[in-house]
Amino acid sequence: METVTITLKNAPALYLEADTISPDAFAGRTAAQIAELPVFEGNVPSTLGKYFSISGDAGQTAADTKIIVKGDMKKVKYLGFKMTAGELVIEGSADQYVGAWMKGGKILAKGDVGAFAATAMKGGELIIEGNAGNYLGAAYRGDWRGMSGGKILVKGNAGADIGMYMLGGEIVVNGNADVHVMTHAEGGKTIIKGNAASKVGGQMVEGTIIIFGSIEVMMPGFKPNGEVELEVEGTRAKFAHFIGDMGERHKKKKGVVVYGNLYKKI
Amino acid sequence: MSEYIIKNGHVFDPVQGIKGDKKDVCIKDGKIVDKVGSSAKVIDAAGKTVMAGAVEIHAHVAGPKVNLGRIYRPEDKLFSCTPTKGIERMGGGASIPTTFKTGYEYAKMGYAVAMEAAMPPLFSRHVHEEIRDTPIIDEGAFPVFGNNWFVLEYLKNQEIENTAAYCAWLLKATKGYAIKVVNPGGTEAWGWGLNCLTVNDPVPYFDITPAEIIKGLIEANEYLGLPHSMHIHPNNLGNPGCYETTLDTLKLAEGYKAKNKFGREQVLHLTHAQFHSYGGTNWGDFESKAKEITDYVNANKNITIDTGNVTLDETTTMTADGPFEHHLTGLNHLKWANVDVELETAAGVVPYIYSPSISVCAIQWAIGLELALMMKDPMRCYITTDHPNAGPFTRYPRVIKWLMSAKARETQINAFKHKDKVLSQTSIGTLDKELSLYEIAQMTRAGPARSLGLTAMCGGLKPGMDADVAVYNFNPDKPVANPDDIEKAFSRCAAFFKSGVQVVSNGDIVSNGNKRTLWVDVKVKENQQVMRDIDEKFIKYYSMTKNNYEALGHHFIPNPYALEVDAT
Amino acid sequence: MTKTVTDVICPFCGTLCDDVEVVVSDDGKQLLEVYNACVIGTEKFLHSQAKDRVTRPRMRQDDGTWKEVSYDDAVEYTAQMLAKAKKPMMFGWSSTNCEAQSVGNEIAEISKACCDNTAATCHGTSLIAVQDIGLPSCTLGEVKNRADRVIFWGCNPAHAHPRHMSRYSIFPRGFFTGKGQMSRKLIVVDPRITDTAKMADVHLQVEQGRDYELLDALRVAFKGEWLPDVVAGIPAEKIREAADMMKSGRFGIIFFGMGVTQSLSKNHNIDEAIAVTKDLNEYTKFSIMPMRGHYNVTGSGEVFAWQFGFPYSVDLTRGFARYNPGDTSTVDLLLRGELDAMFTIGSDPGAHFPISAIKPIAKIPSVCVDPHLTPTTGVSKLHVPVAFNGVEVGGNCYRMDNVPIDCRKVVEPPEGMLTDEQFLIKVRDRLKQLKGVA
Amino acid sequence: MANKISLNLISGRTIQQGVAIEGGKEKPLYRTAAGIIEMDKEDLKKLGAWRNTNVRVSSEYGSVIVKAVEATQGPHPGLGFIPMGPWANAVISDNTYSTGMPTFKGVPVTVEVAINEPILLGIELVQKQCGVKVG
Repeated sequence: METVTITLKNAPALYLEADTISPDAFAGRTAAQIAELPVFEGNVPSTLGKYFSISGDAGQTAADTKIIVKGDMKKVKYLGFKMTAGELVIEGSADQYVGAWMKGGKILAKGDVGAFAATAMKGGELIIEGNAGNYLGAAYRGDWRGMSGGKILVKGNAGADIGMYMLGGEIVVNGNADVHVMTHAEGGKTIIKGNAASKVGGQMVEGTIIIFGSIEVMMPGFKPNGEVELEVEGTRAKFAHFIGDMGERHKKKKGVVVYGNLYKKI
Repeated sequence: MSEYIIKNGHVFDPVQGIKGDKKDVCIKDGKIVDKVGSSAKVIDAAGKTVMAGAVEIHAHVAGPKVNLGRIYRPEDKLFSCTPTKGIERMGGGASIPTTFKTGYEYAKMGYAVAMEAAMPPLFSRHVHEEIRDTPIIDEGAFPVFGNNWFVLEYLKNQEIENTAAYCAWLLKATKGYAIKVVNPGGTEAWGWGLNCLTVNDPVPYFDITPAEIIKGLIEANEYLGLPHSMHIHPNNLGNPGCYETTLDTLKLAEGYKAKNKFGREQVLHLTHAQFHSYGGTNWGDFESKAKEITDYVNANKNITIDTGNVTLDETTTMTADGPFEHHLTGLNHLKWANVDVELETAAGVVPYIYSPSISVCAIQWAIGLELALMMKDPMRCYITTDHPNAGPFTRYPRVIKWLMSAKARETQINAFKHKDKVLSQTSIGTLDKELSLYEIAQMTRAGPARSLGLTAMCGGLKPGMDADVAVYNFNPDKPVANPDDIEKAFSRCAAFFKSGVQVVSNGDIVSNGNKRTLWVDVKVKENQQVMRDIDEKFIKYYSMTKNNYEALGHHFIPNPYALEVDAT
Repeated sequence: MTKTVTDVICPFCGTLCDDVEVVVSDDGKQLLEVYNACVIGTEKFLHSQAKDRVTRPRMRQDDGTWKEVSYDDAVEYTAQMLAKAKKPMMFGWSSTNCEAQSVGNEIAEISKACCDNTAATCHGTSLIAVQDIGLPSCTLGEVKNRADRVIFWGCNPAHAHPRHMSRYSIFPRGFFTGKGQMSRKLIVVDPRITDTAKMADVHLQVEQGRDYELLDALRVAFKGEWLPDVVAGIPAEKIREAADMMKSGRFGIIFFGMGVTQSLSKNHNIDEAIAVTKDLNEYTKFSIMPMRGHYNVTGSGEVFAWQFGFPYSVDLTRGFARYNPGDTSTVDLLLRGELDAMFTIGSDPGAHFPISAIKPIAKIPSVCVDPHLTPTTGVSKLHVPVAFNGVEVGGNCYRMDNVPIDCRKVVEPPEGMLTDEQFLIKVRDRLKQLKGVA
Repeated sequence: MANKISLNLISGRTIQQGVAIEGGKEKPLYRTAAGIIEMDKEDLKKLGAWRNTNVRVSSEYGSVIVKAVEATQGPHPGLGFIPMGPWANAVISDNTYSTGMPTFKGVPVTVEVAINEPILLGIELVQKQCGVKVG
C-alpha cells in the first residue's frame, strides 16, 4: 500500500469542499497529479495543491492507497466522500460529511467530526476517536435508504439523529448520544455505552438499540418485554427488554410480527 | 427569421405519407415551406433521419402535484444535478426534473409540444407559472372535470348544455386545453376516504355513477366540438382484473361520433392503457390483458390510446386518482402525499421502484410494449410513460428501442429475475413485430397531433405547418448493429428546430426558443343559470372569491396561443 | 370622491384572505380605509401610508449615519457584492411575489449563491418531515366543506392567523357542514391555555418539548396497545379519549405551527404528526396542514422547487443545486461562519434569528431590501426601500395550502420608488455585465 | 430583594406583536408588544416582582431586559413566554440540531428583577448586541 500525506498549508478563508480527498480519487495519481485535483472554496474552483502540500504517490487502486491528512481540517468538508477502498487517516478534527456515502475501506479520524458523517454508508469502517456530530450514519434528506452496512465506532459522544432510517450495519458510541437514535430504522444495530437523551427508537420498524446508561425519557411506543442477559461488546449483563415502536407499522416474518428491540442495561 | 434547408435526410412524415425518402425540408418564418432562397442555411442531414417535432399527449410536467414531487423528493436530485452548460438554466432531478430541465430534455429528444395531463382548476395559475418556466416546448394543460361538483350536479340531471357551458367557462378561466377525467366519481368519493371501482359504483351523496359522468362529458365535449376528445384515466387503475372496468369504460363511447373542425376522429382517449390492461385476481396470478384491450380498440375507430410504458426505473407516481395513491403507499410503504382540492379533484404522490427483480413490474413492462405492438393502427396509439408514473419521459428513446427491436426486448426479458413468469403471464415472448420508423413517427407525431386536434399545426412536415423539425443521427439504410444505437440516436437530436428556430445542435441546447401556451377558447351561448350557479358556489363553498380564480395576465401566460371554437 | 377595490388579497399571513375591500382616493394614490381584514392586516395596509416612510436607498457610513443614495448606486453595490462573494446568501423571499422570486433565482444562479427563505426558521422542519414521510393534505375549502374534527397542534390561530377560524376551520358552514361550529369537534394541543385552546372541546396541555412522545402515544392508542400511565404530562385515559374522538370523525384535519416545528424534535414532531394522519386514514379521512406564516413563504418554496428542485436552503455555489438543511441552511451557515455576503429581501432575519446568527451579518457586506425599518436594515450596509407588495404592487402568491392567488395592486407607490422585481431586474442585468454572461 | 427564578422559555406570536411589526419595528409600540415576558402569577410571586416590573432574562445564549407581565394565556407555572422578536432572540437557543432551525422554544432561563435597567427598542437592541455603530 502506498501512502500519500497531505498537509494543510493555506487555510481557507471560508470552508473547503474537498470531496477529492479519497483513495478513489487519488488512485493511480502521482503527488503532482493529486495536487491538480479540484476543490471548491464557496463558488471558487481551485486545486488541492493550492491548499495542501502533498507528498507521496498513490497506489494503482484505491485499495492500494492510504491517505494521511494533517493540519487543522475543521473547515474542510467531504473527506473520504464515496470512498470504496483504501485508508484515510485524519490526524485532527474534520468538518461535515466525513465518509459520506462510503462503500468500503477504512477511515480513522483522530479528532472530532462534524455532522452528516457516514451519510447512507454502505460498507467499510469509520472510527472517530473524538466526538461525532448530528446525523451520524443517517440517510440523506428524503431518502428511506439510510446506512445499510459497515461499522462506525465513536469513542467520544455522538450528536442527535444517529442512524436515522438505518437498514443495516452497526454504530457503537462509547460516550453519550443526543436525542433521536435510529428513528425510522428498519434494521441494523446501535450500541450506546453512555447515556441516551430521549426519543430513542421513535417510529422504529425493525432493528436493535442497546443502551448501557440511562434514557432520560422513554418513548411511550416501547413496551416492556421482560429481562434478558446479553453479551454486548465483550460485556455480559442483564438488560431490560422493550419492543416497539408499537405505534409504527411492522412486518410479519413467518406469521410472527417483528418489532424493533431496545435493551437497557439494568 | 432565418431560412433553413435540411438537405438529403431520410424523411418520415405520415402526414404526407413519406416513408424514408431522401428529401429536403425547408423552413422560413417559422413554417415549413416548399422552397427557400439560396441564402438559406444548409443543414446536412445525409444519412440521418428527419421527422416532425414530436408531440407528447400525456405527461405530468407542470403544476402542484409535480412540484410536490420535487419538494418532497430531494433524493431524486441527489447527484443528478449537474453544472449548467452554455445558455441553459440550471436543472436537476431524475424522475421529476425541474422545469428548465424538462424543457431542455424534451427538446433534446426532438419534442415540440407537450400536454400537462392533469390541471386542478383551482391551481391553474401554478400550472401556468411552471409552463412559463419550461423553455422551448409548446404546452397545454388539461383541467380535470370528472369529479367536479358542477359537472356531477348537472349530469345527475342530464343537463348536457349546462355541463358544456360550465366546461367552456372553466377552460377559459384556467386557460385549459381539454376535458380530462380521472377516476370519475372515485376521487370525489375519496373526499370521504372511499372510491368507485366500477363504472356503476354510485358516487357518495351526488347520486350519480361514473358511467353517467363519462357519457355526459363525451356528449358535452362533442356538443362544444373541442380540438381534443374527452381524455380518460378510468376507474380501478392498477388493480389485477381492472381490464374489465376498462372495457366497460370504452363501451360507453359506442355510438358517439366526433364532431369538430380540427380533424379529430375519436370521442374518447384512453390514457396510460398499460395500467388499465391487467387480468388476474391478485398479484400472484396477475396477467396481461393487452390483447383484450387492443382487440376492442382495434375494432372501434372512435377511440385512441396512449401506452404508459413501464421503463423499469425508480420513479415518482402522481395522479389525480387520490385513492389509488393511498392504496399504493399501503403496498410499498413509501412516503405518501395527497391533496384534496375543494369542489374539484384530488391528487396523490408516492415514489415507486419498478424493479426488474419483481415479477409484477416485469409483467407491467411487457404489457406496455404489447399494447403498442398489438395496435393495428399506429395513428391511434401513442407512446407515453405517463411521465413520471410508469417511468420518466427521458426514457422514450429506450421505449422506442424496445418497440423497434425484438432483440432488445429479448435481452431485457432474459435479464428479468422472473423471466418464466413474464412469459407465462403475457404474450411478449411471442411477438416478433418490430416497429418501423414510419410507425414511430405515427405514434409520436402525426397520431397524437391528430388526436389533440393539432393537425393543422404540428405533427407533420407539410408546407404551412409549424417548422418543428428533428434530425436524428440514425441511418435507416444501414442495418442496426446494436439496438442501443436506436436509443442513443433518439436521445439527442443532431439538430432540432422549434417553430423555425434551431434550438438543438449536436445534442446541445443553443436557443431557449419561443415557447407558447396552448389553450382552447370556446364561445358558447350566454347561460344565465350556469353563471348564477358559479357565483353561488364561490360564495358558499370555495375558499377563494370568483374574481381571484381566473389565470390572467402576462406573468402567467406570456405567449398564449388560443385555438378558437365557436359553439354558439 | 373615493373608490372601493374589492377582492383584495391581504399580504400578511399564509391565510391569504382574498375578500378584503380597500377604499382609495380617486387618484389612486392614497389608501383610506380597509374592510374585512383582521387587525394585523388592516395595520399592514394602513402603515404603507406612513408619512415618515423611507423612499430612497441609504448606505451606512463609517460614522454610523445613513447617506441617501440613488437606486443606481444601490444596484451597483448589490451587483458588485454578489459578483465578488465566494459564498453569498440571498435570504428571505417570503413577503414578495413569485415574479420577484423568479428574478432572484436567476441572480442566485449567475452569482452562484446560496438561497433560502424564511421557512428556515418557520416550517423548514415541516418540509424535512414531508420529505421523510409525505403529507396527506387538502385545500382549505375541503376543511370548510367537510371537516368535523379540527386539531390545532402547537399553533394559536387566534393570534397568528386571526381569520383562519372564521374563513376555513371552525365557524364556516360548508357543503357538508351546514351547522358550522356545531358540526365540528375541536382539539387543541398546547403547553399554554391559549386563546385558541379556550375554545376547544379537548385541550391537551402537553409538557413542552414532548409532542413527539404524545403523538407516538396517539398512534399506540389507535392500535389499542399498551401505554404508560402518563405521557408528556397527559394521562393515558385522556390520550385514548382524544384518539377515539379523532377516529370517530368523518373528515379530520390537523393544523400545526411553530409549537412543534421549533421545539425539541422539530422535524420529527411533524413526521410523527403526519404518521398520525396517515394512520387515521385507515379508519376515516384525515388531512394535515402547516400553518404557514409569511403570506408568500409557500410561493417561495414552490418557485425554488420548480426551478432548482428544492423548497428552501438551496446551495448553488458549485454551479448546480444542492440541499441539506444543517449544511445549506442560513442559520447554520451564519453560525458556522460560512458566508461572506448577505442579501436579504422580503423578511427580517434581524428580528427573527437568534442573536448569534445576526452578529455575523453585521460583519460582512450586506444589503437589505425592505419597505420598512427593521432590525435587519439596522445592521445592514445598504438599505433599499421598495414598494409594498400586495398593496402597491401585485403578483402571484401561494396560500398555506399551496393555492396560488394573484395579489392586487391597490395604490401607487410614492413617486420614483421601485418594486422588488424592478430592483432585482436591474441587479440581474448589472450582474450579467460584471460576469460577462449573455 | 434579588430573587432569581428558573423558567422554561418559549417564544411565539401574539396578535399585539403582529400589529406592532406591521406598525413599524422602530416604534415604541413594538417594545410594548414584544419586549415583555409573560409569567404565571405564581412565578411572579416567587420572583417577588410586581406586574410590569423590568426583569433580566438570562440563558446560556445571552441576556435581555424585558417587562414582566402576567400571563394572558395561562396558567402555565414554570413556563415563561416572550413574543417572537429581538428580545426573545437574545436568549433563545441557537442549537439547530443540524436541521437549520434554532430552538426557539424550550430554553432554560433565569429571571431576576432589574427595576432600574432600561428596555431597549427593537432595532436598538439588535444593533447594540451586534456592535453596530449608530450615528
